Amino acid sequence: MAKNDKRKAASSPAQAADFPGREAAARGNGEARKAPAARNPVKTGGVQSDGRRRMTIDDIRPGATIAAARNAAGNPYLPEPATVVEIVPETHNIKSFRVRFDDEAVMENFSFAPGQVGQLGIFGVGESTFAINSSPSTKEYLQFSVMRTGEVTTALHNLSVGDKVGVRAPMGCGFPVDEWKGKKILYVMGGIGSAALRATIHYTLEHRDDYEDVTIIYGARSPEDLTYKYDIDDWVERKDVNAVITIDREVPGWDKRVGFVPAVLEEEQPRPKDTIAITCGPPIMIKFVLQSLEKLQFTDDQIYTTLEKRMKCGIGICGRCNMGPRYVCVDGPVFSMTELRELPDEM
Amino acid sequence: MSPANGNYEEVEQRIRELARTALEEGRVDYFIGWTAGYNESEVIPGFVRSADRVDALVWNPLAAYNLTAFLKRKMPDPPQAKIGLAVKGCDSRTLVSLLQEELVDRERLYVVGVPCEGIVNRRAVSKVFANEVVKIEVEDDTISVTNQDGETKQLAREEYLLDHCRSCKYPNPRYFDDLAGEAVTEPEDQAPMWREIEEFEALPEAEKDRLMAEAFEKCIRCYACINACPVCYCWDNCVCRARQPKLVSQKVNAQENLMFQMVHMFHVAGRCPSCGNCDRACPVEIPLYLLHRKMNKELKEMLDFEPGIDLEQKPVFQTFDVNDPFGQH
Amino acid sequence: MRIGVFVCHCGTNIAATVDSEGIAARAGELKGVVHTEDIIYTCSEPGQHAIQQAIREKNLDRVVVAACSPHMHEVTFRRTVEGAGLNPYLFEMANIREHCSWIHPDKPEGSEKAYDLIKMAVAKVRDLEPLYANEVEVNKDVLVIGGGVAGIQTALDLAEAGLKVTVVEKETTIGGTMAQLDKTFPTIDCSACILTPRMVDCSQHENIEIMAYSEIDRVQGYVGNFTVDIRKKASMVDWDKCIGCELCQQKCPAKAPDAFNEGIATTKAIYIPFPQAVPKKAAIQVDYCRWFQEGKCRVCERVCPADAIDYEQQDEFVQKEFGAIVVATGQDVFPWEDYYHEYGSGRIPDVISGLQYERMLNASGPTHGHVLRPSTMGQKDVEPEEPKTVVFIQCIGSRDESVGRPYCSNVCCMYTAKQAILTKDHVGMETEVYVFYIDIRAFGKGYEEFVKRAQTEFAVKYVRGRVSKLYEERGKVKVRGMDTLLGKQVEIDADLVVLASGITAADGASELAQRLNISYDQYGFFKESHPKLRPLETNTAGIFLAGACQAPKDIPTTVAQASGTAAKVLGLLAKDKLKTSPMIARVDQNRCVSCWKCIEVCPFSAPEKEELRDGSYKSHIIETVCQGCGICVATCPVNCIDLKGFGTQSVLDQIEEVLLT
Amino acid sequence: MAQATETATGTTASWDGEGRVKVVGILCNWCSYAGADGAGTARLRQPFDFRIVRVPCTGRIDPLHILKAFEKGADGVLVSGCHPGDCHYAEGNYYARRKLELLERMLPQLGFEPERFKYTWVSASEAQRWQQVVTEFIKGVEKLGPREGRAL
Amino acid sequence: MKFLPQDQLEAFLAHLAESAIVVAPQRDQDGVLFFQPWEAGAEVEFEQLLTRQSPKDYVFRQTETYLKFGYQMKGKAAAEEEEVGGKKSKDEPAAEEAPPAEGEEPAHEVLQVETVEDAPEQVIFGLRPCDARGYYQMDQVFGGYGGFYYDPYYMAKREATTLVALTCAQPWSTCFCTAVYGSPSGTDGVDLLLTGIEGGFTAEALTERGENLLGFGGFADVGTGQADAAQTVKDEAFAAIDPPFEIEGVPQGLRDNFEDPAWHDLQMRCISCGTCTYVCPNCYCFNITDEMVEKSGERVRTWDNCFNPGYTLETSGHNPREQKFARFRNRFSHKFWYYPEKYDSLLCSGCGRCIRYCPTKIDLREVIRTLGRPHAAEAAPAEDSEAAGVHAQTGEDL
Repeated sequence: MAKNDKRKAASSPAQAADFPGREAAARGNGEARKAPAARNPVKTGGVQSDGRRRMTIDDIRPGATIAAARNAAGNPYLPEPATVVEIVPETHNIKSFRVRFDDEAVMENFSFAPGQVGQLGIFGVGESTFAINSSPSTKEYLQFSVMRTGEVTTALHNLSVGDKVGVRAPMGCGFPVDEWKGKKILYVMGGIGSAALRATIHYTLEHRDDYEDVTIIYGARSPEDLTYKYDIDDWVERKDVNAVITIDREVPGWDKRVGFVPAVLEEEQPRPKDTIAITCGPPIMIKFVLQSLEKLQFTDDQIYTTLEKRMKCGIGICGRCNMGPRYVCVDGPVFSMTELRELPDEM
Repeated sequence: MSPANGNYEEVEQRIRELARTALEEGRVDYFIGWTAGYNESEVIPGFVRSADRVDALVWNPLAAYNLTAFLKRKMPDPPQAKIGLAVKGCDSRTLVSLLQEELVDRERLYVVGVPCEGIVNRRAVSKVFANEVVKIEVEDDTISVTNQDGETKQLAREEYLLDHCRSCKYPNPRYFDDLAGEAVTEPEDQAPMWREIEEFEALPEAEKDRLMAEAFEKCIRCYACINACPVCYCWDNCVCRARQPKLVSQKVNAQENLMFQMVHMFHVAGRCPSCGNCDRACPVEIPLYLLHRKMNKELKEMLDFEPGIDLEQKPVFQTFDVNDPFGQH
Repeated sequence: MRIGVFVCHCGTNIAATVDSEGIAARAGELKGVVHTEDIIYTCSEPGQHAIQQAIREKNLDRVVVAACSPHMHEVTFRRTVEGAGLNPYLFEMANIREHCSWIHPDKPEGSEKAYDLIKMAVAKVRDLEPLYANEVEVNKDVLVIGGGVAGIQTALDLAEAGLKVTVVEKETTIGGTMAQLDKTFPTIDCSACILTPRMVDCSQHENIEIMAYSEIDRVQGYVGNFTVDIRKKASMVDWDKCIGCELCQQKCPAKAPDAFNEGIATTKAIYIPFPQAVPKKAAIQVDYCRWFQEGKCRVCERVCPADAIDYEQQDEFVQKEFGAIVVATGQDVFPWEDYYHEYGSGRIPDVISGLQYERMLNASGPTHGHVLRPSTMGQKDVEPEEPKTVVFIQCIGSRDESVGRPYCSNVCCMYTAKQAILTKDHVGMETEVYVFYIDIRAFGKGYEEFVKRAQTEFAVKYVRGRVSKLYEERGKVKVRGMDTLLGKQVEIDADLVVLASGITAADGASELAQRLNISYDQYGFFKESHPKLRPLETNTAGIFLAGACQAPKDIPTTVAQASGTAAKVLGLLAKDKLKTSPMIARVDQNRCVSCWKCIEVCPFSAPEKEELRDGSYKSHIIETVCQGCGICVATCPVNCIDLKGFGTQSVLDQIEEVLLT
Repeated sequence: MAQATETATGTTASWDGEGRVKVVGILCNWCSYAGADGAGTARLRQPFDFRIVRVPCTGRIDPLHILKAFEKGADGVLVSGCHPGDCHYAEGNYYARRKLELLERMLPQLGFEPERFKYTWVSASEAQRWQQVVTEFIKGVEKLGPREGRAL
Repeated sequence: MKFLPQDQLEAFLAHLAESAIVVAPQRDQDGVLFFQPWEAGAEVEFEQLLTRQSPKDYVFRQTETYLKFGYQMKGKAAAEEEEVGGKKSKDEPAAEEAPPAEGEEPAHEVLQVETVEDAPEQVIFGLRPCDARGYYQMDQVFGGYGGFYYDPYYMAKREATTLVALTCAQPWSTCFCTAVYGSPSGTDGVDLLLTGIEGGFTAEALTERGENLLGFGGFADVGTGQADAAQTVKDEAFAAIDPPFEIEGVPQGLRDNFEDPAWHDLQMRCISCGTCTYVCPNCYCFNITDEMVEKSGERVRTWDNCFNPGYTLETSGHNPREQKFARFRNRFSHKFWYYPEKYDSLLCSGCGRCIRYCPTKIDLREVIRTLGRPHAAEAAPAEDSEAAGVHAQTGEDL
């Protein structure tokens, strides 16, 4: 344990190249913890925002007591009580919930990076992970969009304004929006996939001058299945955004594009040079979008996506959201294609 | 149970031959039998994919595992595999239960019946030494147990057979394509069928309550019992882990554990011939088998029903008789 | 979640033993409850208005009303909340009257229990989800099974209203039992004179198709959309050609029992049951036909002027679709021979059943209306003899537990009186006529007067008592019984004994019920949905009952019921689309393990195997077929089927709520 | 007319009160629930320690629901439905009968006194019978008292 | 190093029990050995090598209620005061329900949440070095090693726990600690190591906590030869285990063999239960569920296991590890590849319980032997492993 100083080496002789920390660990974990700074090339592009809940190496530096570390880290399991202040119906099975932390100080100090997620939960039912999709600059509320599928999401759909929820946020890593500065941004999204990218879109549009062309290709099965209709109107209206909105099949009264997202993407023929493509949507759509991007000669490091897995703890411990050695909850949900290619295929 | 005839080697050879032929002729993708475990006290399920490996298969009174558990949905790999397997008398009854409900595809099965003269209660045997038992041998009416220090003890076979073997009514398989060896003599009368159940029944309610609480206190909810159960069939969607409806919570305590076991019991009611696989799979030695035996005793009394006997039978809870001899009030 | 709880006083019905106001206030502490109110009469117009107002003003999304039994006002309040824009299924009632205030005299106790019941209702309402009734297109054709008077009446009423009707009759002619009768009580008017014109109307009606000599093979589907396989039995006569000239019957050399005449006469192997048959078509009873039995003959083929005989004919299957089905399969006469061994089990020729006697009385019957002793009939050199003493025995196969028929057959008292009168009429007033009865049940219009007439005007001797034994002695039938009024043993030497055989369920009724998925009682009569509220409906939506298949009935009742049933069918089919109850089972296919136990146990065949996009099969409940019983829910091992409106979790939550808090 | 249970007077009205037992009834909508309604309409007094859950049919009841009720602290569970043959859904109570019978027979194995569980049939017209059934059942449970120190 | 005479053992336990809960291996009514809280007079069993389950439950509870919460409705009065309604703003977005007026508290309920902290001082007595090492390995995870989150619940209990380990004198045939850098007298996580020798135990303190335990008066100084005797016991035990596989290169091997068809063969007899993970001293995956009745409830952490098909099942019905072999592969990969990559150590201490108590005796040693060998640098061209992957996924004949 942290305080030990008389630890002896185990009797087995072993110094394995595979276990760089092995030697250190044998001497006591306090020392071992010095090492990992250079280790763990988790993120090539991800950013971590405020680190309020995320521990740093310094928090458990040698000699620091566990109690001190705890104080620095807070309790990552303890949700912050919040209240639903507004519910926006998006589609027949998707609602957006706008929540405010009950503690005004927390609300004020809250910040997150676009792409980061949060655990939104109801005490008594459970938690589920959703992208925070309000604009990072919005200080009034956090917005989560929820599609009704299981127990937690059904309970969330039954909420009304004034009901209490618990929020653990932000979690995971967001998109490296700073690295993208000066580049062209291409969003390709389908259905509820828009929820994962909305914050990032807002961010890029709010910092419009930092980026070159912004293209948004968004598709859904039908006009009724399009989320954030209020955003769409804005994007379409804006001169500095190329918004391509499409539905799968022609319906009367529809004046925008018709066709599947990958096909529309190919028709648009975005140039890969200096472009970052960010995609999110149903797995099957992502699969074909990736093929299309490849066809358009985008390289892996130009493509980002954000993943979804069953999660419980949200802090990289409980074990279920891994793809090989990476946990979607802490190492993701944002991954570049380059990173994904290195991981075992356990989608 | 009659004393052993000692023809284990002969049956073993026959199993190997039948498996070999089936594999060679391509009738099965793999054959499931029993094989040696990590030491000579263990016999474990063995999967053979090629004819030249059939010699790994063994048959002796340690071959307790009911291999029909590997026919459960999602077990076969690949999913559409043609499977050969060996079944003892009690194993065959679970197979009959599965066939009754069309939960396994008879067309993709090749069943080798194994006449059985009783399986050693390994759990009891391994307790005769404090340290590790490394070898168990059966010869005639004696079981020889050897520990890691090389000490050996001789036990009377009759006393160290599994409970249900001692009062076994169907030592020969009820369903098979080929029988390995000759059928053993079926006992004419099997009077003490419910001995251990009746002993338990005689206890006062409070005592039963206490024993149940004690037994289920130590359950670790590893779900080995239900996964080892050949007729348990929720598989990926076990209700005990579902939240909607919440029959069993994830909390591990005597009540929830017993509730979990009740769910299993009612799900296999009328389908479980008490093969004992759950009991043997339990890592903490909860006598689950008693519950299932009790259930079968009651079904026998209620409906004169024995599970897994007749292919044409319908599972008792999937049918009814307007003249059922109870519940008239 | 914003739940509103409304607690009713029901005047003092509830408030006398339940503190409605107090528990309403307490209910405000329950999770999710944002509004509570106590109302003097919740079901009154102002009460309902208050609920609607609260829903609108407080944005309530679920409502609990604690009042009387849901059987009383659930429908009322569902409509109320719907009127305020809420889904009617986000509503639950707590029964604090029938289950509480009326059975607990102590106010603190009553209040406590009422509060618990409200807690349970709130727990349930939290689990509810909005439900929407399904709509299905309705096929407007109607199937009437059975061509007796009930079926004829229903068919005609429906056809008149413009619906297409198919009447399926298992015999070669429609008409049923009534066609066999001579006169009808209490008016003694001619049965045939009433019925045969109706039969002809049926056959000539453009909206009615009669499928005689046919049976129901299989019924699939659900209300508004039944698919029925009908088996047209092989009659060995091409009915498209047969002109009903009876030539074949006249020339046929093979005798066969005459079912229409209840076996007191014979007919031919090829036969037309009676001259007024509709359709009037011949059929061969192959068991008696020489060609089929001996391989020679073919007389009928030779004589048939229409070339209609077809010895190769096979059963034919026809599939038709209907929106509603009326079951009017009638009844059978109790087979007394199998039960009453003390009456000779049918071996005494002069002991006959009431229906046999009816045929004898009938002018178009085998004796042309002459009453004769069967023992003297059909014998050479013996002149058929008229009986001088006739004894009627009532309650044969009725009100008799020893033969498993404890019910009253409804018609025997009356038809016995009728037959007694007709005996005097046909044979002469001097004939001695005795009626052994237990009770006289003459409940209908003009019935009691009719029986009185028999007793007084026609001097029929009514003896109250049971006949213990019948036996032949010196050419007579010895009738030994007890006159219980006199307390004396009675012995009569009778020339003819007529047993008033009761009514029993038609042969094959239970098999048909299983095919139709309707319930039947232990005697084989079909069960109505509710004796008073839904007496014409079965529990399977879209299937209705008419006539004696439901219970023994006389003709007036049968016809009245048949018309009532027609009205019910018309009511159903007046809509182009049907709304089905949404409180039915639903499968979560993500969790379904395809064990098909649901299919196995469903009494209505609502679950089916549905092929999914990935080629796997999962259970799917046909919404319009499901009746919402939940047997599948209790059977599904993975609990992936749930019953909307009665969800498993809601059951558990109610229990948990009331036990743990 | 049967009297309210002896314990019904003089003690606290709470269900948790001294000597109180908690009995849950699961009743089918068509027969027994209506029968209980009828008993109410006829003002037939019944024991207080009884709470009814309404289900469409006894065939909808899984024995596990009853075990769950016991687990949550019920001292007795009474199930009632239509008489065999009278099921609104034709067959529900026949299926239920088998399952409930097995449950009844298994409960003693888990340390339950037989008086704590009963399944019975009461039709919509049998108000009097309903009163009798529920009163007798609860008396039986009261005699045993609340369940304590239980495995389930 | 000190010496604890055999006759002082009970006194030592009693001494420890004065200030802490003492947990020691004891037999239950069926003769099964478990770690159980010790009470004076109870018989402690040191003869049998391993308890059925590792003692991890005493720090990483199988069922741990960590939050309690309750709601309070504002009640009738408050509800009536609440002004609802108002006109919907024409500005998008359109809200389903009108937001409450400015400055008004919208909530109609009050929520109270408290965290449950329950970490009594405890001594786990008589656990084996592999069990102790299990804690040590879990400490990395819950302690936030490498900059990850810190788990206050586990760590509070861990902080309050003293581990008194017992050297294994006679390893079982399923023991393989020496193959994973462990030893029958290993000291990872151990505060005080006892080694049974004639007449009692030698006691070595490895930490300050251990040192403090030696303050008990029953300890004697080590006599002549006793230290040597202890060393002999250790050495003999160490020698008694023949390492069944070579650990070096295993992470790379598992990576290289990720798509190897042998996974399918080895998992055949796996029945996908959780026994291995629940008897394991260092499997730490867990589930979180809420339990609530009416207005109050709790959030509970329970052990979960990666063989549970529902473990990764998403509500959409999609399951990334739907097939059993994928779950099987995950357990071994986690222990010997994923965990090492994140925590620079191993997630296996070689106790062998998973082999012994597995209902079908799946042998971890066999799995690692078969699939833990890295492909030589020049071998294994990319096409091959991809082809194998396709092969494995379509599940065709192998």
